[in-house]
Amino acid sequence: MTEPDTAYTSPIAPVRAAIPAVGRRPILETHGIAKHYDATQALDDISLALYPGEVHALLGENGAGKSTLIKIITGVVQPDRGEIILAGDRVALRSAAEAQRAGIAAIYQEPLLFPDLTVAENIFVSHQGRGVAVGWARMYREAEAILAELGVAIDVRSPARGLTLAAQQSVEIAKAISLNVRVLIMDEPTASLSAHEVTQLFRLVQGLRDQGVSILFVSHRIEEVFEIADKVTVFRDGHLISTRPRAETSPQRAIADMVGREMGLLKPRISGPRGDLLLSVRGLGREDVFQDVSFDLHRGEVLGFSGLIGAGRTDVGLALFGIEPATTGSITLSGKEIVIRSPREGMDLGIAYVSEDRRQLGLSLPMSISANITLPMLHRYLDRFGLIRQDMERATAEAFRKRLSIRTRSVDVAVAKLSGGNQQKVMLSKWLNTKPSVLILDEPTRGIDVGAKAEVHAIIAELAAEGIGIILISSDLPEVLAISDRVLVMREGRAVAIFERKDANQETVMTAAMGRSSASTGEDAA
Amino acid sequence: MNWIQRRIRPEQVRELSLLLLIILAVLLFGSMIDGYYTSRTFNRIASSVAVITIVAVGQTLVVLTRNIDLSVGSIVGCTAYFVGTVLGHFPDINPLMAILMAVVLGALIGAVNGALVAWGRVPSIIVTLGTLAIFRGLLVDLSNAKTVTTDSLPHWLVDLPQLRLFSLFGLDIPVLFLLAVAIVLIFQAGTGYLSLGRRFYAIGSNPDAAALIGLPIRRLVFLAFVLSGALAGLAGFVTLARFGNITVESGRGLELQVVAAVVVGGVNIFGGSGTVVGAMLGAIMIGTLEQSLYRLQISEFWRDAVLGWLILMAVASDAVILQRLRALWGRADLKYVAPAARGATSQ
Amino acid sequence: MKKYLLAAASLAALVCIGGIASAGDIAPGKSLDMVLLPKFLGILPFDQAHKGAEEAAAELKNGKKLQFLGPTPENSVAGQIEITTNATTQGVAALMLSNNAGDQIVPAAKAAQAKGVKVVTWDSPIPTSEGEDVFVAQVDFNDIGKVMADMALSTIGDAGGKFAVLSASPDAANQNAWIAAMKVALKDGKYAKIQLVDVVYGNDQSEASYNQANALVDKYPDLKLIMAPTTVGIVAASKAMQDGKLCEKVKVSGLGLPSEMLAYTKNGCAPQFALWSFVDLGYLAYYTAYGLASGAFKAEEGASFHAGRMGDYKITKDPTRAKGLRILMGPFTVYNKDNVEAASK
Amino acid sequence: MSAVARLRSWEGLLLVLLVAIVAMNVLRSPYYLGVTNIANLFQLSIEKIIVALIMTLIIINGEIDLSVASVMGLSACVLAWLHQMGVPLPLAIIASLGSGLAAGLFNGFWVAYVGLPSLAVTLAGLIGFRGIARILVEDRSVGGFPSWFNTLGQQPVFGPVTASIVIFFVLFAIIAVVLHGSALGRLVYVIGNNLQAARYSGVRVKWVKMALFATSGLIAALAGLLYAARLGAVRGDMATGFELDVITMVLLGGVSIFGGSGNLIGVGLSILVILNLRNGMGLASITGNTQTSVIGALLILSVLVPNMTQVLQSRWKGRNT
Repeated sequence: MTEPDTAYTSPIAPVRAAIPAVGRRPILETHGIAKHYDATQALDDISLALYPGEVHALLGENGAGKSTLIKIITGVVQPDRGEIILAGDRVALRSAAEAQRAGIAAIYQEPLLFPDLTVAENIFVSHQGRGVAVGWARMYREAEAILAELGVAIDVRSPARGLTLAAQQSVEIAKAISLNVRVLIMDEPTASLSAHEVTQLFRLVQGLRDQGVSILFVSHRIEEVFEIADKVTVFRDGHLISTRPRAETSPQRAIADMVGREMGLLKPRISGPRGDLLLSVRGLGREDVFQDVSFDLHRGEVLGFSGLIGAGRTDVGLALFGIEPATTGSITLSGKEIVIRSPREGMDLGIAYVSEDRRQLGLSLPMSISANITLPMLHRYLDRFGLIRQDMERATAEAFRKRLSIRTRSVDVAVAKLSGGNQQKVMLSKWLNTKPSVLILDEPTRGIDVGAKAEVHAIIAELAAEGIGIILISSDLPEVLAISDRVLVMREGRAVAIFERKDANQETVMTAAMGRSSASTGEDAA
Repeated sequence: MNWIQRRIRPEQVRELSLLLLIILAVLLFGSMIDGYYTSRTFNRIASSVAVITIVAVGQTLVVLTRNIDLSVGSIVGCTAYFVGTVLGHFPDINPLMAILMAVVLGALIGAVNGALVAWGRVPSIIVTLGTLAIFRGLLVDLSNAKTVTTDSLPHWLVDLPQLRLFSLFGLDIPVLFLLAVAIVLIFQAGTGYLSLGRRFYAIGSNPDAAALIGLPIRRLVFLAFVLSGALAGLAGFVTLARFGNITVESGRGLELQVVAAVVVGGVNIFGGSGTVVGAMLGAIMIGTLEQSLYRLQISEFWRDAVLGWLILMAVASDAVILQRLRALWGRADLKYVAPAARGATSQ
Repeated sequence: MKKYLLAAASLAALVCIGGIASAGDIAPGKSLDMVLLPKFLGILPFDQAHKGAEEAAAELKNGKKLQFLGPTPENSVAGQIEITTNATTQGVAALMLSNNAGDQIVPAAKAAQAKGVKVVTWDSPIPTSEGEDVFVAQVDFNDIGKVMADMALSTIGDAGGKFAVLSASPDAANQNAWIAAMKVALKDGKYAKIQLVDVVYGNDQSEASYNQANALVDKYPDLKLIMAPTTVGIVAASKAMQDGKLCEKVKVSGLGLPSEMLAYTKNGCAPQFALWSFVDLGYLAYYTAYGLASGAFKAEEGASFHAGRMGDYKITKDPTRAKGLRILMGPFTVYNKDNVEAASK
Repeated sequence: MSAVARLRSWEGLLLVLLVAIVAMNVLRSPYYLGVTNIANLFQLSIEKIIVALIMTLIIINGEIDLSVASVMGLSACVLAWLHQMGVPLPLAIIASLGSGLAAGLFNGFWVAYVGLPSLAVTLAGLIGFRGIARILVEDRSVGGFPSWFNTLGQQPVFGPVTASIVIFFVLFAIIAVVLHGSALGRLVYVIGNNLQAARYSGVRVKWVKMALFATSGLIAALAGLLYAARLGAVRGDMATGFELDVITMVLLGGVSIFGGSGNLIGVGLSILVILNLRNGMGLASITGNTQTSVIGALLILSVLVPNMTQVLQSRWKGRNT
């Protein structure tokens, strides 16, 4: 399991494009596209060409700029500079609707369907000139035909509500076909699909390609990319690093392009001596989400959680904190067996969970920094009349402001006004203030700039040194490798491997995360 | 099971069960009240249902788009009073003209709501809470508190409630009820078979997606309010015909009954799902309760208590039972089959 | 009526010259703030009363404009209290109140009197008569009771049968008093055959009254008559019976305005009903209030005054209430197909 | 524009409005500045403004309670009913407060624990509780309470100030402290502007919502009693439609209908604005309907104007970049 396999071979023999993609006019080109969000340069001088009948993969870390490019090509956001050329002529795409009319469609991780409309309607909803009346019979017939052509069978009369993600994606693809798109963008389409569903999805993709559609395929799963793509482009920090035909590159090389510089920048954490056993988890699980996860966490240890998006890492975190309690298995905290049914209980036991989603789940944006920091421990800040002692709050906030060097003119300003990095620090402060013995960090550096990232890493090291046991959930592999003492790898809801620091590297972890053959592992998951 | 699933949707199951509930209610009242099964009872229920139904249809359209129109009661009052006054002065206006007048006036008032919600970006509950008071206030002031009296109205109008086109199983069908039914059928067809109608569902069902594919959300919301106003106007005309003399208070509090009818009828208060027919069933349920409980000694006072409980149960069952059903139905899901040959769709 | 006016004026002049003011000759030309407060706005009778009051105001050359203020039916009680309170604050000279708030108005009315406001009730008094100077009664309430009983008897016929009352609001002092009086009257042997089975309330709203009327017919299949001592109720009931094609079976009677009842009286739905002139009532109420406010006479038993075209009136004890003073206007007319047409003009 | 800044500017606007209205009243009516008139100005809407206080918390919390007016009616009718059955009044008062609390807990259960939309639940309450009230007193008008009870709502305790006015100001102080000083108040805001974040921070969301609805029921019941005391008699349709006025007061106070923002100062100001406007119009002999429609217009404008200015601003910016 742990020995790296260098000579890469795809388990599925890819169907070759009917026409070779070379030597023909590109359907879509971007010239020198640039976009910046206030401080950070999201995209810089991106020039890319998509040819008909090819699958063009886009690789890159989180925040490398992939999604920004997609938003620009689909007309959701406007670039600061640069131009888009569609089938030879320059176009300005002011809205997603316009892009769609121009033959550019996108399929996102969570498809945007109308839950109350039928499958058939969802396929045809964005058709403009389909007449005043809905010809249900005709619509159903055509919808069924399109789906049949894709090789999937869904009851086109049923509402989209309650369809599985895979089914929803098939609907989205059918929609794209019905619009006979020329460019189809797929953003992490496989993120939460079972391996079996992935193989089916790829069959659809290849079908589209053979019809001459040009597909921009964005994924974190390098193996998949090399299964499906004709060309591979790698982004890093808003720059286009490389574009190579698949034959001329390899997963290893792509990964190097993706993470190379960062490996240099990230200085590995010097791990201290492993403290005594803090938390031990045995056979933890929740139906249909994750099963039989077991691991130990020691004081002062950073335990990295690696794996693909949707592998169930976050769900383990939520279970340990009590938001989605586990239904099987046992948790032992410093010798005592414990049950955690609610976040409140988790907190009282000294467990803290720093969510991956700052804006939705983490912070109350309109409220002040100090209010956010003290929220979980509010009962500690009351005078004998039960009123909040704002002086105490401020004191705490100020302390963290110094300790984590949160950049703000005052701790009374609304969190919404802070940069991503500083918001992240506020989140950390909020949970450090609960004096946790176990700190679960979920994607702590997602979408924050390199500088802030380094700071957060330093903080983590500090906390570990203070003897806190830290679980670091991150899709940013180099990050995990740089600061974890051990790395636990999850795949499809299972803990598949735990690496000691010395054995953990890009290849071993990636291999474990993807499994030898997703097809085989897919079946037992499904 | 699967056979049923392909033909009947959970929403329809819900509507059927409501229908069942109505039948049960009628049987119950029949057993409690002697001489209940008379054409008279039917007419009474029918004509009281007529008003609520017509307004409820408009309300349904608005609610589908994730909005609400609380001003309908005032619109009904205004149109009833206005048309009544005009007919009082010019008794020989052609009936169709009179109806048209009511509808257009209603539509204009509705347009005010619509514009404020769609382009003024004021939450519909705030807008219509305000206009509920404003329209009523204007009516009282402009009318300087006169009453429209039956005598001032032309006979064709006063006699309208008694007019029966034909009778069914010995039950005379009041023409006003037929009007309501016609409205329901038209709008059921419109929301079911016009792409315009389907778009009301779309924007209520997933506004983000609707915006992404470039549906004209503002214009659709505006249209919904205009239609709601127009139908309230029509209902105003029916009210005029039914009660003959119209005080400036006519139609006050109607909005509650209407919203109740819509909710009981299974239209999701947060938009996206529900049907016009469902709303009508809700109106019939409420009308039956209202008119029947009047007839039991004292129990007239139980009407509201029962109605309130009914609404709560309707919402609760939507939240709990309907979800279960949908989950059950949802299972009928995707299968992979051998791809059909290209050209299967080339037609 | 111009004549009356001259007469009144010259008489007043004479008296002034003579210098011996015989009680109650009301001197015109004073500037008095006066408020006419009906049960609520939006129905014809109160509008007519307003006309009458304006007519009187013109005759008495009151420098100040008459304020005609009313609440909305659905919050009539709170509304009347609010208007009374504000009138008190404004320090008006007199308040003419058709009380729809039962005794709930008492605190406000007392406060008004304390500030020197003359409180004259008309159409509907304050049951306990607390906070009220004098009540201008359209007719003797006992008489109305009798008349209602008589109309019931003659409409139902000697065969006899059941009848029910459709009244205004449960707090309407006047209707309540009339119904009470009618019940008393019914005890008389000659009414033995007719039987009052129920009293329901339509709150003077067309829709509610319409439904209540229908409900009555359903509750009592052998009902012969609906007696509605309210102008809104009687019309709504008649319309309901007409729509239900029931006019042959169930008749309607009570108190109504000829102009509103014309059709129903002619087509036999409501063969007879009674009413007095609300114009006169408003006129008399205004004279009374103006007289009291201008100090021409005091609100005490025996005081008398001359009310323009309507002649002389005397303040007496109110026999229909425990304590309290009243001025009795009268008379009322019973309308039927012979005289209704003329009256509705 | 941050929430905080927006609020500040909002209260400023209300203050200006208030000053303008007061000035107009002073100029237009010599009676306005009388002490009694100022007392009356509160007294005549005292029940509504008491309920507005708790409604503020509920709306900031991201919910709504349409049933308050019906709960007022219910509690008054419970009182009347028991009084008629000869139950001593103090007991009857406790019972009617209890009925309000029960109604509040009922709403709270369906909203917090079953998770139904409060709009629908309290709509059912609006109709249902009124129904129960009607069942109790049918269409009678029940009066004849002992004088000490009527005094509660009618007789001034000192100067022209009645007990209910005192109660209002005491409640205002308490709720202001709770909302802006206490942990509960903090949680009300947090839940209002990000329920999930609150949950993820271990806040007992259900408990807070339950507490709010229960309190709302209790205070509505109290208001109902005061109304009964003021009128000296009880009817089934008492306080019908008050919920609209109450909600108007809160929203005009700058509380967002979507929850999370607003404060009691703003609501206090909007109450003063509305009461003075009503009183001024009353003294100018403008009655019922006109008053309500003016306030209705005010409500719409209070949201429309900021929106439009924002739109115009962004247009203007758009042109300059």
